[in-house]
Amino acid sequence: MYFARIGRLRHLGRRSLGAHTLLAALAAILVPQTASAEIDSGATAWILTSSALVLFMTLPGLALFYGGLVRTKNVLSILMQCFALAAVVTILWLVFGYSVAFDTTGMQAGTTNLNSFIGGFSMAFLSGVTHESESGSIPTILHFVFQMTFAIITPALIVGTFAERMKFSAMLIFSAAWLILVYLPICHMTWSGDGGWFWDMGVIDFAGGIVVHITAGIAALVTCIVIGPRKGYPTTPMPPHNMTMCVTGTGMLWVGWYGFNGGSELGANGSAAMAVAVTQISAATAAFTWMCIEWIQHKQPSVLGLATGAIAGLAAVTPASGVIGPMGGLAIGFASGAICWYASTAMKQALGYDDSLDVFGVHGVGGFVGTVLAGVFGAAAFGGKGLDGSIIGQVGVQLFAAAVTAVYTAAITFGILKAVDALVGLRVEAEEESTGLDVSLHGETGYNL
Amino acid sequence: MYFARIGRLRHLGRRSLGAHTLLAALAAILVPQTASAEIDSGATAWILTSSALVLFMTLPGLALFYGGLVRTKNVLSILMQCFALAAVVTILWLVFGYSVAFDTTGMQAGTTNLNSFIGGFSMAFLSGVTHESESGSIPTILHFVFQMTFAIITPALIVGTFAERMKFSAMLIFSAAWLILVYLPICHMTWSGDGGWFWDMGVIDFAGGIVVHITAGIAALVTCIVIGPRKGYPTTPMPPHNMTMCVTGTGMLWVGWYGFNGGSELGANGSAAMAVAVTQISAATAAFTWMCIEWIQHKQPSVLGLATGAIAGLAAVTPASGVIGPMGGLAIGFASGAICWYASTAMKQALGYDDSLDVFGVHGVGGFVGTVLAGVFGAAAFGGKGLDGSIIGQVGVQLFAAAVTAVYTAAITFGILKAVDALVGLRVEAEEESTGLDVSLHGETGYNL
Amino acid sequence: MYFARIGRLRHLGRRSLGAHTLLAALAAILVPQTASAEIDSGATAWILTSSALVLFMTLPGLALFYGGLVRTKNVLSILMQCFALAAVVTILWLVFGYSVAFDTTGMQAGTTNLNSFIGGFSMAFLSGVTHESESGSIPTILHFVFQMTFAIITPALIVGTFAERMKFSAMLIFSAAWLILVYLPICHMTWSGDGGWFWDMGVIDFAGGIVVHITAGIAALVTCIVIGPRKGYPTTPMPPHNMTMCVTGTGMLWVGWYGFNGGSELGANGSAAMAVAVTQISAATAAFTWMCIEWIQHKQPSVLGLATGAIAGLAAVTPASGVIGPMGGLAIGFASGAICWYASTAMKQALGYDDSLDVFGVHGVGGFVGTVLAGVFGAAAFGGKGLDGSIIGQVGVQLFAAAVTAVYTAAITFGILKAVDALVGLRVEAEEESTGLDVSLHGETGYNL
Amino acid sequence: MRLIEAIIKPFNVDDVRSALAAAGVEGMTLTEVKGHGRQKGHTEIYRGAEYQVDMLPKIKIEVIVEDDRVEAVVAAITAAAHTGKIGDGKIFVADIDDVVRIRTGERGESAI
Amino acid sequence: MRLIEAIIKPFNVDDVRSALAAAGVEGMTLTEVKGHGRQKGHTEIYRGAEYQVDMLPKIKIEVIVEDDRVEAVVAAITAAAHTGKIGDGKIFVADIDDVVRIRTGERGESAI
Amino acid sequence: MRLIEAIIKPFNVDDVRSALAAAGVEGMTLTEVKGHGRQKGHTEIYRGAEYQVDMLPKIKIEVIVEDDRVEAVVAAITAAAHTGKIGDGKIFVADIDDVVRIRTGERGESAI
Ligand SMILES: Nc1ncnc2c1ncn2[C@@H]1O[C@H](COP(=O)(O)OP(=O)(O)O)[C@@H](O)[C@H]1O
Ligand SMILES: Nc1ncnc2c1ncn2[C@@H]1O[C@H](COP(=O)(O)OP(=O)(O)O)[C@@H](O)[C@H]1O
Ligand SMILES: Nc1ncnc2c1ncn2[C@@H]1O[C@H](COP(=O)(O)OP(=O)(O)O)[C@@H](O)[C@H]1O
Repeated sequence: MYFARIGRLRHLGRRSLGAHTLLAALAAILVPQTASAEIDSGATAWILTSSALVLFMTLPGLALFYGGLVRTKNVLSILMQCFALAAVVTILWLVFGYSVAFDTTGMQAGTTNLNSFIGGFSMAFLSGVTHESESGSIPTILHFVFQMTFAIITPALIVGTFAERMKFSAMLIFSAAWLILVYLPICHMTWSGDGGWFWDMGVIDFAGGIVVHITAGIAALVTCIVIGPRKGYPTTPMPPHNMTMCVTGTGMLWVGWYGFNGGSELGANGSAAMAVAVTQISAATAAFTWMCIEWIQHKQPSVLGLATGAIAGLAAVTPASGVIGPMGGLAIGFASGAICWYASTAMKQALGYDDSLDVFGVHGVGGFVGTVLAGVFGAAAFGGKGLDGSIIGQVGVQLFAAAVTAVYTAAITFGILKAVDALVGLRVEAEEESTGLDVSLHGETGYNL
Repeated sequence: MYFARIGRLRHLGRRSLGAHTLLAALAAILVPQTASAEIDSGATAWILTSSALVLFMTLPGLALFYGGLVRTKNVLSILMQCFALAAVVTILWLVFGYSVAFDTTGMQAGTTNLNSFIGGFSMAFLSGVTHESESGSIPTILHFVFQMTFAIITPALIVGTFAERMKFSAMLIFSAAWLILVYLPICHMTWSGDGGWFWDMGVIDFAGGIVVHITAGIAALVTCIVIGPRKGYPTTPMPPHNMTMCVTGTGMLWVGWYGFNGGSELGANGSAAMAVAVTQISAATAAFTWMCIEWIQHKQPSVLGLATGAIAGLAAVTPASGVIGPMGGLAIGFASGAICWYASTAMKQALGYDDSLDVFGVHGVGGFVGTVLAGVFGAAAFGGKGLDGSIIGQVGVQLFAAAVTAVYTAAITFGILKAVDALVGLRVEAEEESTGLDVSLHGETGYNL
Repeated sequence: MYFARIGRLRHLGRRSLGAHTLLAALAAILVPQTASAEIDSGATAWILTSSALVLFMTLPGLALFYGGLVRTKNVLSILMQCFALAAVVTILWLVFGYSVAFDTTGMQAGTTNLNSFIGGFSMAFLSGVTHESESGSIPTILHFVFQMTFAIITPALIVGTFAERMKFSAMLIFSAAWLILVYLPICHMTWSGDGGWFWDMGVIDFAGGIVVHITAGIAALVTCIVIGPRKGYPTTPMPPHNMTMCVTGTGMLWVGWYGFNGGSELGANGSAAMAVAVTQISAATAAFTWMCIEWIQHKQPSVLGLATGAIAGLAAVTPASGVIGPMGGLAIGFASGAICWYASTAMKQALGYDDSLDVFGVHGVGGFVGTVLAGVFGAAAFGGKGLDGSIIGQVGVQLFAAAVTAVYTAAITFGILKAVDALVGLRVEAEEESTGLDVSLHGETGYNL
Repeated sequence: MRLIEAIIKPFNVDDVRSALAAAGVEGMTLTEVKGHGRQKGHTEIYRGAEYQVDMLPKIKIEVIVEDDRVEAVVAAITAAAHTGKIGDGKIFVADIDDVVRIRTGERGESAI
Repeated sequence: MRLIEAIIKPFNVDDVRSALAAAGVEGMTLTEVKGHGRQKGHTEIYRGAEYQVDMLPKIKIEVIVEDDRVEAVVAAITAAAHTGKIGDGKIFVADIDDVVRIRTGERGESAI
Repeated sequence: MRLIEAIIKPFNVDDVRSALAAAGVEGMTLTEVKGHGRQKGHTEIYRGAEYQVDMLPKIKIEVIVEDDRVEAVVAAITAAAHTGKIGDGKIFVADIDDVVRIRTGERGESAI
């Protein structure tokens, strides 16, 4: 197996060996690898920690962030969906998911073939992977675990769009199919290394702006349109049932994101720390921006606005966090705070779809903003690590990959939804919806205070 | 002081040097140790993190998991018990607990003497341990901290069985005595190294199937029978007062378990990562299995079932996580999901004891399943690291140790309970029980919303 | 840039090279630094983790700890304040905060000049800091991130004193000004290295007894007196609205403190592990002490008492955690449990100020107790790492620094409050206060169950 | 004066409130209650233990009106809360002797 | 028709409900209330500040019945909620003028 | 016997309780309710979606007293709950036929 992210740096190096800022980084990373491909215990410690942090983002971070925003009668359905996805995706990831995403059989730099789009089954059921297998400076099995936590959170993000109305069985089938047909190929094209389609184009997607946020955001938009709005939307008020739960989840997501972006370097070094720093700067700036806009617009800054802004800033900085400097963090934070605010409020209301918890407005739009701006603020002139070519060229590549991903995701998502609808039906009965999914689907109630 | 887990590997090595899969691992681990017994900063970083993760499992993970399941009027009593145990066990661990568990004075491989069962007081009050003391590749003081977090959670697990009716004073005295008389000797026999009774038998208990889960589970069974059912059980409905709290705790336990099992390797390497991988696989599989059984049985999959399944899978994989491969994780997850489901539902109801939060059904039974299956899936044929002898031989050893532990734990627990009952009384007054422990014992109420 | 804490050790070494206990530590730390100032991946992994842990203490740890203690109608205002401070302080820290705190331009050991009190702007906007910059064995950018999490939590601690009545705008302006005028200079004097005023005196403040807890505690005392008591205090009962939330936050603070104190060593080694061990011992002992006092006084031990005791023990051990041994942890835990209990109950009631969530009684008093006792239990005779001079001499230095900090903090805090009051007014309208800040300032309600 | 007390499904509250507003009723008081009637509840299962939940969440709306508006108000509530399914709820009417408006001290019909 | 309103200890709710079922009463409405009577409450102490909690949690059960069933229902409740300790609660009986079943529009006794 | 039902602002509960105690009333029952009257509510905005919250939290106090104490109790409540601002609340008085003390079985005025 070839090791993606370190390959990423090597690959950048190949085309821009003269780039001053990259040389030292390359030296530090490549030399030990050439000398002897040995496990670094510090890197391993940090990626073990990062895996725990990213799992924590879903269990219970995202579950609480989303769960607090729905009405009391549906809170458990959200928690259930997030936890069930953790279970199902883990099993799929073991069975063949990891292999299809990261197997590099048949791939070659510059050659576009079937394996540029999808990996094979050589590592299905972790065949051939033992505790001694190595991938760069960490064990291969750790790469499996770390990437698994990303594969878990991506479909879990989509849950927010069809909250309070989707059948649990439909949710499971949809998510499994979506993981296989959308997540795995996009992940492979972007992260599997030399020979991957997006990879060979030089697309920058450090920790998943395209792979995670654009795929989830676009899928969310399509899904909420296909499944239709919640009964009563938008006339019936549906305020969050527990804002303290939502804010608790926000804190967990924020902290967990240190592992999401900081871990994506797959090492414990200055680049990982810089990724964490820009993550924090973007989150803070976006939160502050969103808060100020609300303050001006409505005279009252809300904690939901602050929290949503933070998540928007975190999502947006994700693709860029490995290549930008502090100023890039500020800029991406500001842009995503403002643009995601617009997308989740005025724009959503104008267009009328019921993206219940704003998955598209926050993750889709935020992921897009960050993917594009990574091509700008990655430039050495803006304090980034330096680009392969010009800013315009890089932005073009970024836009192309984002657009292709969006179109592909939309089409496949639509197809899966139609198939699942035919198979088991997407939506619960009206009676079940007004009773609430907790009692009608899971036979439980959230609170008996 | 001799260093337990690394000794564990060396010990396995001694008897099966030819075992192909072990050699490389041994080389990697033993060589630096022989060359110079130096602290590895990566290992230290990961065990520091793991200590935080395992403490997090109790504070507030387990407290929330249990607290959400009781009735509103008793929620604080659960939180109080978990937090007070953290305080009391820490002090006991310092005073002599760590010494009695891990002191190796007088121990010798193959010799069974008093010190095979219990350590001495040479490290009482951490005497002789400074920040420079080393144990394998981590500081001794870190081994103290990491093991302390295990000593905290074990009696805290038992809390679930006598929830809603035990006196706080009785709980404290019982737990302190139990820690000393049950936990310390079993821990010493299993983990203290050459000369330890179970150790010398070749018992596999990587992260505490016997030491943690079987002891806690059996103690729970005895305790709930001795103290008797809650007033009104089983006719009065006692649904969980806050399922969102319970699920939040589940997420924290799940994530914290990465440190519990992943840290038990006491290193940051491929074995630690494999332990984390199989932990995740077992948790996911058991959760999925439990959910499917419920779905078939009751037409509705519940979030409590999913969560309980995950905990069962986590408990069961614990003893095996350092020796099995991914397939072992799948198998243990499936077995524990199904068997613990049966033990916590049909079997408990048939036998009629009120193990209020299913400590026996989940931890006792799960720990037993995992302890036995470690002897099967540890075999190289099933993708494990390889056994010293045959599967049948190893399973025999595992069964023997589990049975001895169960009988010993049951007897001593029973004795302690009778003594505490004579001393201060085990159970609150009927009036206090119906008022709820929060107000009657602690003078506080959980919520004033 | 000069690197503070490692300098701290070197500096101690300079004056007491004969001190037996220090030599080995110095050897271990200084040698690799002299040989080649290289990043240690294990240290980097642990400080990345510690940064996440300390951020987690504020988001959502402290927010929940405080939020649970106020009345329902104000819970979101607390969460809002903590999260908004995280955003604002991050931005300030980037703009010039880190530079003013840690820039060492113009500093020289033994020379007292302007730069002994305040740093310059050479690192404003992280100018000159890239992912390759190193500070001791970790990247400079990581030092920025780690220290940022301290700068976030310090003003957030103060929030507890003016809870339920301060304007959000006033809170933001006050906190920003306070960070700049109080936190930055005190931090610089104590931690920036040779030439810093407190540093050159040999003041021991390992992880922030003076810099964090005394500054926050004194500021809290002044603020609650200036802003006045809550409407109805002390006759109207104002019991905590959600003790389970408060206890959840306590668990997060406790676990996060492993990073706060354990990370302050800026390495992954025996000293870091010892800092974690004494942190745990002090927390446990203080919690147990507070619980016992309550049990004797009121016949009922409360979970709020246990939790508050733990926080007191954690705050108190903070300045000492890098220099003391286990016995010091026990002693500081016991002293802080008893003294902070007195300060937060009898003393507060006698003096009549409304320090709503006992910031002064717990953090101010605890920080003071620990700062003084660091000078005692740091002595080798008590199992500490050894002092530069006599215990009496060291205690004198500690007292001096604590007193200067208290007086300076009180004066500047008072000035800022008066200015902010003139500018926008400190306090909300009576009507807004009785409606609750959530609805009147943020237009949201905590729960719609 | 009369007290009209309606026990309805939570889902219908907004409609009933609109209907009351249309009928000229401004003042009202709402309470969250649990009700049991002909409507059967549901079963919750926690680790195999079944709980029959037959007290269902309802909203109680209390309105005090002048005697001559009783019929109009009852009709408005009935129309708005009606779905034709079991559990739609009940309306009770009782006599009230006196009403006081605390703010002004007014009493009787003018205080309503 | 009469309204029977019983304020009882939460602990006795299940017994009272069984007794009512045995007495042939199907419909009822429950509310969580807090009550104060002769029963003294308890003290809660938070960081040394004492709060006298003298409003204790109670359950209010409301049942509307035909006039001739009042005595039987009152007797059933009294028997089931009786423990002989202070705080057992009270029963109030009042007149109801009219009842409407929203689902069918029926009125009067047949709507109960 | 009469039922006095007062709907007041949560903020005034303690004053009203003191006034009732001073007036010699010991027994009472409190319920958390939501009320709508002339007092206008507030707006909550979640991600740009505005919710008009016009049902405000109120406390309902129920007191059963002997007929001859009605005026004193009404006066006590009115005085204590009065702030002069919109939303101060209302008091309703109604007839009660019978009272039973469950603990003793006493009935009528002596059971109050
Ligand atoms: N006799 C009664 N006394 C008090 N409340 C009643 C009575 N009958 C019904 N209710 C209330 O009315 C609600 C609806 O009653 P139900 O019999 O389910 O409706 P429907 O008559 O439309 O079938 C119940 O949940 C209960 O709260
Ligand atoms: N005069 C009253 N008006 C309204 N509610 C009352 C009155 N007296 C008692 N109650 C209610 O009845 C409950 C039980 O009353 P209490 O005096 O404690 O019981 P007991 O009469 O059995 O000693 C109280 O908590 C309160 O809710
Ligand atoms: N006609 C009514 N029927 C039932 N409850 C009412 C009625 N009018 C007012 N209320 C209750 O009294 C509360 C106060 O009424 P409001 O009109 O706001 O006060 P004020 O009369 O002092 O201006 C309301 O919130 C509502 O709970």
